[in-house]
Amino acid sequence: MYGGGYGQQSYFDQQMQRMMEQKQLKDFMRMYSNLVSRCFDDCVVDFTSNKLNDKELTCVNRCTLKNMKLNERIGQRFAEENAKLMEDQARMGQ
Amino acid sequence: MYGGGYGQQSYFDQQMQRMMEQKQLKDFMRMYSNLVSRCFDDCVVDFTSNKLNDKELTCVNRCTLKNMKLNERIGQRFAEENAKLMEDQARMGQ
Amino acid sequence: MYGGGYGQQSYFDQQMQRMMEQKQLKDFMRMYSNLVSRCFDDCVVDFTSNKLNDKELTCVNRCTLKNMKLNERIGQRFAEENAKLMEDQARMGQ
Amino acid sequence: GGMGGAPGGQMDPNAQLAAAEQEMEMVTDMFARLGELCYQKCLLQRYSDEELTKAESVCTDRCVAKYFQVNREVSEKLAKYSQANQQ
Amino acid sequence: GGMGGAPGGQMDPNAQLAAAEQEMEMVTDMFARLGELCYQKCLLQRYSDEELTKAESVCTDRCVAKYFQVNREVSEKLAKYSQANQQ
Amino acid sequence: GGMGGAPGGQMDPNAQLAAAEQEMEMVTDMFARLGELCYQKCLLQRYSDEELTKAESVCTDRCVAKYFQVNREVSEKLAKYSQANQQ
Repeated sequence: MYGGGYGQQSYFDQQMQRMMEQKQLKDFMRMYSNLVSRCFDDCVVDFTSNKLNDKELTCVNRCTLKNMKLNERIGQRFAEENAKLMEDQARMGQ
Repeated sequence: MYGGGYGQQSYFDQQMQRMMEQKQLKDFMRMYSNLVSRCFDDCVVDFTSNKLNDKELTCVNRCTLKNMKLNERIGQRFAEENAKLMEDQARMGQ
Repeated sequence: MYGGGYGQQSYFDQQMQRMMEQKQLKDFMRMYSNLVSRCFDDCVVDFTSNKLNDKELTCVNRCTLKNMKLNERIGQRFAEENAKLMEDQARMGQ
Repeated sequence: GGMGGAPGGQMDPNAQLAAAEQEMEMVTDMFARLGELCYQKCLLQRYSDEELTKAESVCTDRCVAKYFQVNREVSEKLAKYSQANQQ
Repeated sequence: GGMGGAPGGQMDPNAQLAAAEQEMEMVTDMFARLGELCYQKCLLQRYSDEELTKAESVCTDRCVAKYFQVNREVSEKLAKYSQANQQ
Repeated sequence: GGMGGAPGGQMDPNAQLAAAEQEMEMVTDMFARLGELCYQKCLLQRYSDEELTKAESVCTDRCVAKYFQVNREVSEKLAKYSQANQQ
């Protein structure tokens, strides 16, 4: 592009990048909210007090870590399967 | 078009149409994702293998068709009831 | 403000206000849809007729009121806890 | 009109567009919830067949009709409740 | 501030608007989830009455308080976990 | 490409952007649903430990693989069904 130079982003690329960033933030927030709800639901069972007891605290901590590991494992498998799917679609010329 | 005339869409109509199209695509995707989740949840119960077995395959196929028919039936009734509702509201001058 | 005039809103404030109004409407609609789904799910159990029977009607009415009171109570506690949280964050200089 | 019921009137086009979008959103959200509820209430999630049985079809029709009735009841009750709490 | 906690600073107005929207979205999403959870944990879904019982009210208060505690625990644990995994 | 499969071609940039957004939305929605389903199918929600057990890990891998197979089956069945109903 005349006089345009290296590293300059087109309007389209800028918008695309902005969208990706907002999407990532939104996805992170969804993951985070899911985690809080899940660990609350799985671990908090005692409503005779308004403070988490030791058993609940331990459960919440384990729940957080275990579900993060679950999410990561699913993420890896998902990426692999999605890559395979795109390959198949490319091979079929679609 | 010369003289303004027939068949020209206003900016408002264009935007409206664009919105409707995006909405339809979004609704279809939601329906589709629901269908996949529902049939996975109802039919896949065996995790001793990473391939769907014959029983699961049959179940998924029936689940897809049966739920499509369910969606269509609900869609028809929904349209009828919604039309009745709008009539009632119009009659009451709202 | 010189030349600017009192009570004039900046573009930013206008957009902010518009966003808040749309958000409130959306939140109300979500609350409303939740309420309908919840009371339908909790109260409607008889599908031998296409009209709500007296028991179901009574249930739906109580369900509506009771869940509105529940929502309000949660809203109050939520606001209190959120205020405490923001105080704590401010105190820690975050 | 319809389930949403956003008010009409003299609005600028952008607000009109936003209101129309809001209303459509409301209707499709209700539709999605209805789909989930009637699936749970009426479908035997066994799939011995790909057809809706007669019983499932009838149940579905009643499910939709009753959902609209619940919608109306909740809406009226909510209006009264809001009025009472504003006075 | 608040539950969301989007960072402030020198941003252009559009980004600021988007961040504010994001944060509000986060708070209302949390609120909706909390509503669902405390309904499930504290309400006897029988409706013999239109009033919250004393027990249900107390349970609701504790439910909200404990939800905020879980939120803090998860947030701290997650921060540590992310830090550990970046090194 | 990928799970969404929005068609490409000569589109104006805004429509292209909207399509890309739609497709990403589809993929992340599928991912979120998958997360919920495999959590329900594979995790013993007891948390006696913070590690995934061997059994849970294997179950998760199979859960994802089978979800993609269900996705393909539903997609093919739906295409046939739509075609049949249009004729």
